[in-house]
Amino acid sequence: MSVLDDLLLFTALASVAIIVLRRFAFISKFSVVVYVLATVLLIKMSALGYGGEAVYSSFTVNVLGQVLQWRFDALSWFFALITLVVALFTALFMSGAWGDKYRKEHSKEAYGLLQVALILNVLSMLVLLASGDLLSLFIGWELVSWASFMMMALNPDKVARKAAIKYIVYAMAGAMAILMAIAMTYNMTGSLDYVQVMQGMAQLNNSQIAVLVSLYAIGFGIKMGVIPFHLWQATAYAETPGAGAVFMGAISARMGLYALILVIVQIIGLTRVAAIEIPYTFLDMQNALAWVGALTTIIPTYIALKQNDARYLLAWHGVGQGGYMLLGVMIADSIGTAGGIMHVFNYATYQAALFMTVTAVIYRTGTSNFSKLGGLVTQMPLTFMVMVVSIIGLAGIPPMNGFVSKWLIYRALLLDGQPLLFVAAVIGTLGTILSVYKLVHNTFLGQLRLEHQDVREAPLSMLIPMLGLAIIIFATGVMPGVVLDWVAAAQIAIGIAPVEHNLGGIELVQGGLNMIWVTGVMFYGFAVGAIIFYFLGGKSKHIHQYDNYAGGHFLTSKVRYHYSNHFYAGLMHLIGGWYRNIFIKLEYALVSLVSFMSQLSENFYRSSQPAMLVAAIVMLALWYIMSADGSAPVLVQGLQGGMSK
Amino acid sequence: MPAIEVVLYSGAIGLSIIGLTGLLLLNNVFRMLLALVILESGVNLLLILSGFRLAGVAPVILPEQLSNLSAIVMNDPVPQALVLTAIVIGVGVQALGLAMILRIKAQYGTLNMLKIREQLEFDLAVQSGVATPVSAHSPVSLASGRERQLSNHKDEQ
Amino acid sequence: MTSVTELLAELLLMPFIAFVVGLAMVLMYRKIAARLQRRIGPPLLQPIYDIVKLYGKETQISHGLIHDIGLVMAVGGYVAAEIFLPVPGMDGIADKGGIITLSYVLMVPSLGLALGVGQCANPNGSIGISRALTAMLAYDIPFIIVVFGVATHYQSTSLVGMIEYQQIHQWGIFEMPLLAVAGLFALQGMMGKQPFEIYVAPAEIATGPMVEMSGKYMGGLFVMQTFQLYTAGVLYTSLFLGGGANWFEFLVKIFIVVAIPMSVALVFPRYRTEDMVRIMWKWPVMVALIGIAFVL
Amino acid sequence: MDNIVLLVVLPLLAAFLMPVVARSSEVVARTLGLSVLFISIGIILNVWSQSGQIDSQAVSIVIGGFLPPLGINFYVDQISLFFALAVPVMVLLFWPWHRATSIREYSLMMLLTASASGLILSGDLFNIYVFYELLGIASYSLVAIQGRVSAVAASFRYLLMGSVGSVMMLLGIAIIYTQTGTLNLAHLSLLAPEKLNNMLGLASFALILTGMGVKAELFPVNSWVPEVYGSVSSNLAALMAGLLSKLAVIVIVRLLILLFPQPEALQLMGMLGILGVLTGELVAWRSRDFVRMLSFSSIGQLGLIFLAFSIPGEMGMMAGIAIALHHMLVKPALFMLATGWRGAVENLSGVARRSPFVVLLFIVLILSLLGIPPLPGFWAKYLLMVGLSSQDGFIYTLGMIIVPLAMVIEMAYLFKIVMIMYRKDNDEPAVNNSNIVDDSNIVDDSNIKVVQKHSKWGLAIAASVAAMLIAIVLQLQPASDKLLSLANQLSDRNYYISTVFPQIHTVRMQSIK
Amino acid sequence: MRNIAGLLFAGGLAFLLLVLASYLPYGQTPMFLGDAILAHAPGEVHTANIVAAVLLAYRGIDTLGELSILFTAAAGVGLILGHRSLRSDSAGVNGAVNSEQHSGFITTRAVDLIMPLLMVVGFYIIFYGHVTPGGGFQGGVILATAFFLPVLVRPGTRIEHGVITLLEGLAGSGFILVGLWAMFYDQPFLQPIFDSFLGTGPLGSLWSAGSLPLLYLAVGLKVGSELAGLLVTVSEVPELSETNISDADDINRK
Repeated sequence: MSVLDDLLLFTALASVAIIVLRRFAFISKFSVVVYVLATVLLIKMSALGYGGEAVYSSFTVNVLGQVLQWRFDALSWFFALITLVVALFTALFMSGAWGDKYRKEHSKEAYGLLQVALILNVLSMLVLLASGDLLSLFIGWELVSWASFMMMALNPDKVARKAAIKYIVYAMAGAMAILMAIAMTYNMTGSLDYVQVMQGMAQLNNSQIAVLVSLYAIGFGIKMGVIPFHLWQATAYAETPGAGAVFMGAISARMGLYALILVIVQIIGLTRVAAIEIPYTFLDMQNALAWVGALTTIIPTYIALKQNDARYLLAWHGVGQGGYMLLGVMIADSIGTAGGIMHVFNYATYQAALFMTVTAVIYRTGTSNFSKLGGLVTQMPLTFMVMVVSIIGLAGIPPMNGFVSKWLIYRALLLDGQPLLFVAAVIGTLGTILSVYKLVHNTFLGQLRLEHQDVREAPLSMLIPMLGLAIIIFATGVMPGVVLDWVAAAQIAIGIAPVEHNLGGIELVQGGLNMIWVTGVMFYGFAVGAIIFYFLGGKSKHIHQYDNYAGGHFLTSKVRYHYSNHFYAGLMHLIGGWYRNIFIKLEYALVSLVSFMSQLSENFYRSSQPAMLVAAIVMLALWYIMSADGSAPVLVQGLQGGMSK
Repeated sequence: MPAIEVVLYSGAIGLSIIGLTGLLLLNNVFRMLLALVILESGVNLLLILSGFRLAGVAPVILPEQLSNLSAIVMNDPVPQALVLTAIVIGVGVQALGLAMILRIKAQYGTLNMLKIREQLEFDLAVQSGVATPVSAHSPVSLASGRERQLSNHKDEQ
Repeated sequence: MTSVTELLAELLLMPFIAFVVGLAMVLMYRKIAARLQRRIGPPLLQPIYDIVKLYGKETQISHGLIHDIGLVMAVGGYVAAEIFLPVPGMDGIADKGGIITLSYVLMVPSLGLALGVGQCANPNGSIGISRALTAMLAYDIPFIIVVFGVATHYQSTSLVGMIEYQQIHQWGIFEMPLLAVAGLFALQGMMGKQPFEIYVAPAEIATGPMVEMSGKYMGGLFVMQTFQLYTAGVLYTSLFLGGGANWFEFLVKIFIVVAIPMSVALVFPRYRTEDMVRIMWKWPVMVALIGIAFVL
Repeated sequence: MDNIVLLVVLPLLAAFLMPVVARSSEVVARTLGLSVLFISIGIILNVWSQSGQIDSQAVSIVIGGFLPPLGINFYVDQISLFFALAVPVMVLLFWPWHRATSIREYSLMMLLTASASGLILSGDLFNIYVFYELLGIASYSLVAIQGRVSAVAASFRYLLMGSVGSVMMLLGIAIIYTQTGTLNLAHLSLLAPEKLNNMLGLASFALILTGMGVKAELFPVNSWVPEVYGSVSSNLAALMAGLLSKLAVIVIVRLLILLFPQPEALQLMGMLGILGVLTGELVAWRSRDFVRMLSFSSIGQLGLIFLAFSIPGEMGMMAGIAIALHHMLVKPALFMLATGWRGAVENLSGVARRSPFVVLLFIVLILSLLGIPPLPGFWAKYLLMVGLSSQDGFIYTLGMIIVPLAMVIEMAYLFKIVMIMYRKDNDEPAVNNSNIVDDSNIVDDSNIKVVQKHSKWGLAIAASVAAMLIAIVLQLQPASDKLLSLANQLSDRNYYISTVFPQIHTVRMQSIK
Repeated sequence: MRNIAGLLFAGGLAFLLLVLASYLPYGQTPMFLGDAILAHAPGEVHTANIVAAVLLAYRGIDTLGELSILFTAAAGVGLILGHRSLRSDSAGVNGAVNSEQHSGFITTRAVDLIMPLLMVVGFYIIFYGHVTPGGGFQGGVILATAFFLPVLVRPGTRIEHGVITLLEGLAGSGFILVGLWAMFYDQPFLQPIFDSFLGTGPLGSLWSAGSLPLLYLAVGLKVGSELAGLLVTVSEVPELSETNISDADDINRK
């Protein structure tokens, strides 16, 4: 029994236990304990995070000539760590006041099912991460898809249901692409074992690799929500019940990235991918994938800019941030890959924190609609603080952790000489800054609504995980070396030179980064600013928010004096016309096409004369067979030949 | 090539094609059944031709032939047995088809395949609850019933 | 690596120099504006008077903690940014961050200001912020392209490294004239001066971010502005004009850098936000991209 | 061993005697059929237990004491024995239990049983035709007597299609006989390389494929499927979709292996399979009532089976058998669930609240149908995909693209239903549900609510199928070994020949090889 | 459109089948099976009519299947036409009317006279089926005709189906029981039985061919009764016209 066995078995048993015990009140505490224990088991494998040997499970299944096996390497460990930490925080978050409210509003069963969905998600993700060959990867993949679907389907609203069904259709399409790719891999390389496939890949020609890469990329990309498969994700995640959205938004889609790194970077190898030229363009396949990543940062981010609901805005950002990771990984040097992989961790922390804050706001006010919020900072200062920390992370501004990974990606793009990609990434970041300000402004700043006058700070049980995550965001921002250790180990595992790093960041001759210094100087600057502000000049006095400049009017509580609708009117005036819903139209066209084909087929099945079909098929089949034997003229000759015989 | 071969083969195939064409072109179900009979007889003819020998006699041993059995060329008995079986099978199918036609005629009141199909589709839709039944006394015709059913579809989409 | 004392001295000195030089730049700006408008212009110490006046006001109206903190961030962010900018004899921590870090640190003041204004609960302020952020989106794109080109050209992201390179070879403006032009254009937006200052809208204060800023809040913004001008000048000088071998050369360069666009810009009318976006995304981006094509 | 033949004979005897016995005692007549079924099951289990070597050694049973090329033989190997077991078991499961059922209907069920067993066991081409016709006529009759006249009309259209098809099959047999002069499969298989591997052989295959295809729901000759399944009781539909179609498929595959081992034949079948998958799933996507959806889904699945069997080699054989067996398990269970859910899918709104267990069952079944790992359906689909990708031809590449698309479409409509089931009751008003007729009865009961209770029996069947699926997952390794041995035995034509003609084994083996 | 397609398919099929037929060997088919049976049958089965040997011995199970098909068809017809929508008014109105529609004296009497003769011919053909061309099927059809003729000339008379049911059931089971009899002696199913009582006579005599004549008798009776049953059932269907369409169980009527 290896530690991996322990971990998987423990999680599986815990799932069973949670399924059985889901209606009891203590389930919320129980699940926290479960995730703590699972994390402890994972930490027992922490040697992996520092370059240790891969851990194999002693459990194998022999089926249809394939040996299914499971193992953990540094990359899996890194992703598993994120998964379990996020799950732990999520469980903590939903164990207290939020859970009680959810129970009350829906039912004990609904809450229990949420817990069940969470543990099943965690279990399936661990199974996926532990996969030791392509077949077990696929099994894990499908389990993750369906566990996610279960989580999404827990919200009984119509929108959520539609989103869930859309998700599962997309997921199925992706899974089928992967299955195709796996089948082809098996036939091309004669095995599904990672090592043997890796060796077999060397013998394949470029067109084979191209087909495989596209299929895998489509399959995994659908889960990541890359362009043009981004339509499902935001609604699905946003509509997942509160705590579920925290977990899903933070980590679920990243499984796609894991599989992509595993298959395309580790097994196929980016040098092979880069060797494939795409005809009629200047791009090779690696660049094309990088461009997909870049477009994924831009388009969803600017869709997020238009959202008027906090959950949707965050979920769209989730899609966009995935693009950075793909972009980083596709740069293929040690810095870029490090940035891409590290971004998974950073993203998970701030996205979880952001969803928690939004959920906390919903918990207190009952809405996440920007038009119905505002000014909550006086009521919920701690929540606001967590949100500010997280959006600084999301926007990639120092000193939070999001900056470090983005810095790595920019740096790699600079060194790689990819101006357009670099610009694309920056455009994405700028869009992020705009939209996160919209988020924080419309939720917490501005005028407090009358009905929110007596809203209180989020309850402690929700604050603790939020603050915990905020601390992680800051700490790993200041000391990115902690995470970079794991990232470097993961890079070794996937066969890329590890990034050279120290506790504060990157050491590079051509300009490195030391976050400890940067943070120190920034806080020094703030201190100076504070001194200038607080010690010079007179004492300021607080006034009520209605005591405001209003062009001579008196403001009362009846007056809505808050700018939240159509926030970037000027910008939208310019770029609003660029939102053409092309992908939505494309999707609709696809559905219409299927519908049309379906009607055609149905008319066929409604044929008035049954024997007609028999006659038709007999004739066509005979014709096919007889012309396959020779060719059409031979038929005529055959008649003559037969006659003259 | 002996002329008899051409006659027999084209006769068999001709019968089959006549039957098949009848099946394809006719609308009256009873005539379709008759066309089926013709089709079957054509194929049976082809089947029995497969056991035919140019100089063969019927495979019945007469007592006086017992002595020099090997000298006689007999036709293949197997296809004959097969055709016998096939004919009986055909009778069974035809009887069943006839019974069905009688029942359809009694209740749908028509022998026209197109109308039968319309009515059948409508019945199926009604049974499965996706169409509204039209009462026997309602003035709404069958066609409009179908239209209503279709418009129902549209509304819900 | 500088010793600790030296570093501490730099931490104090660099912002202070920046402040003083920035004040001079503000003065210069006012003088140029006055000359162009056929006025005499303010006296030498007018910027200092202004600051003292603003800080000394009796009514200091705060709209809450974030209002204050936002201002602290706005000023503090620039103070920190100055330490990333190498000046003759003082490198600060320029080797720890580099140009990318600097660009992002420069966003901190904007964010701080935005948060502070947002807390004021005045829609006019929020509108101003929304315009300011849009303007940031507008000028940052050409700016970042220029940064990319420059970093690629020097094969470094460290400002120190870039300056060294230029001092050994020749100034960036000669090696990359197109990028330099585009950079100047972006600089114009960055400084928040005419013709791209509609979001500040000093004449129509009711619709700008400053609508609820009074007293030392306004003073803080004034201080911020001095840093802003200084930063823009130094950054451009470091990127294209080879920094400065000595302080004199350095000061001349940065004043010229700031003076040229000011003089040019003051004769232009003010652009609307979306027009600014359009113009920024069209000309400088185009020029910068052509410039990059030469660099690569 | 010889008493395998009783599997065919005893049901026939019972069928003949039932109306006679019923004149004196109804009860005895009614139990007669059941007891014969139990005896059949007993015989097979006995054969399986006493001669465990059936797994390794197939047996040829001579009828009438005349050795194979002259007489007719039954060929018993693993797969035919398995299906011969499945026939009485499934007939028993889907037995029409109503008191009102006429004794002749029981008779017809027995005839169905006998013909199904005969079809799968027979080793003679014309004998197969006879049993196929018997199966056909028994099923036309069973469909036609389901009460409403719509069933009769559907049955008539089915009959037209079926009998034209079987005439075509007869034509094919005539051509084969003219070519070879024999009818025994093993003998034909011996002669096939020189006599049938030509245009005539392929043409006869096309004819036979069309004929058998009618029952096997092969693509263009399956337009009867929605009409018939829509108008008969779920029991009968389950039996037809689950069992009878598979029997026809297995017979086609056997003929394909023994008589027509040519790529053109495989390609023809594969092409039709692809079209079946595509059209079936597309129409199912659009259909708005549950049974119709299941019917078209069944067409799609049969298309998959044909496509799988059209892949040459072991992988295709395994895939085909796996999908066929899997579908044989799942589709009847789904039809059983459909008994309670007849009617427009819109009416299923909120079902999950009332009967969560049944819906859970339904989800497990459709997940397996869709091929979601680790359920058995996945392994079948995996084999299919691997098999498809191992081939080069255009058709296989096309299949490689079409199959995943079809699966996505299938998933879309099946989960649309699931989502409707989990909908809140008051979400959307249900379609008028006053006109839905109870499925299984001849009596006029036109005002029964759509969503009724499931019969306990049907639920039990569905639940046990789900349990079996999970058991297979737990026993993957033995199951895959078994599948391999089934596929090996089925695809080995030399083995078939040498089993039927043990005397020529040594002589001819060399020449064949 | 449909006509064009139909003609196209039929024409194409005709052409293709002709091409196929042109490849078929005519008159010189490889009669593996036929030759072997012709050679073996007189010795093994002792029938003069080799077709009978094929039907009953070599391919006995085919014949059983075929009998079952007839039985199935009869059962199906009975069930379909036994539906109350067809039965409801036949007894009352039609019966009364039809009883007056006799076919006339001469026909009736002639039929009554011919019927026993037909019976005799039928049974003759059945019993001598293994010796001469003829047999159970042919004889059975004649028997059915004999049975049906009186019904034909007396429309509206109701026949008691009991006899037919009994006969078809017993005849069918008779065939099977003869087959099972062989199994009783550890022989394969349907193995012809030759013992002291059955069929040891010389080839061409009535008492040759073992148990085959028994089988033929069963076949004859079965075919006769099935066909008679079918004819009678169909003849009992009331006359259908557009006016007396019943709508017993259909909720939707035009």
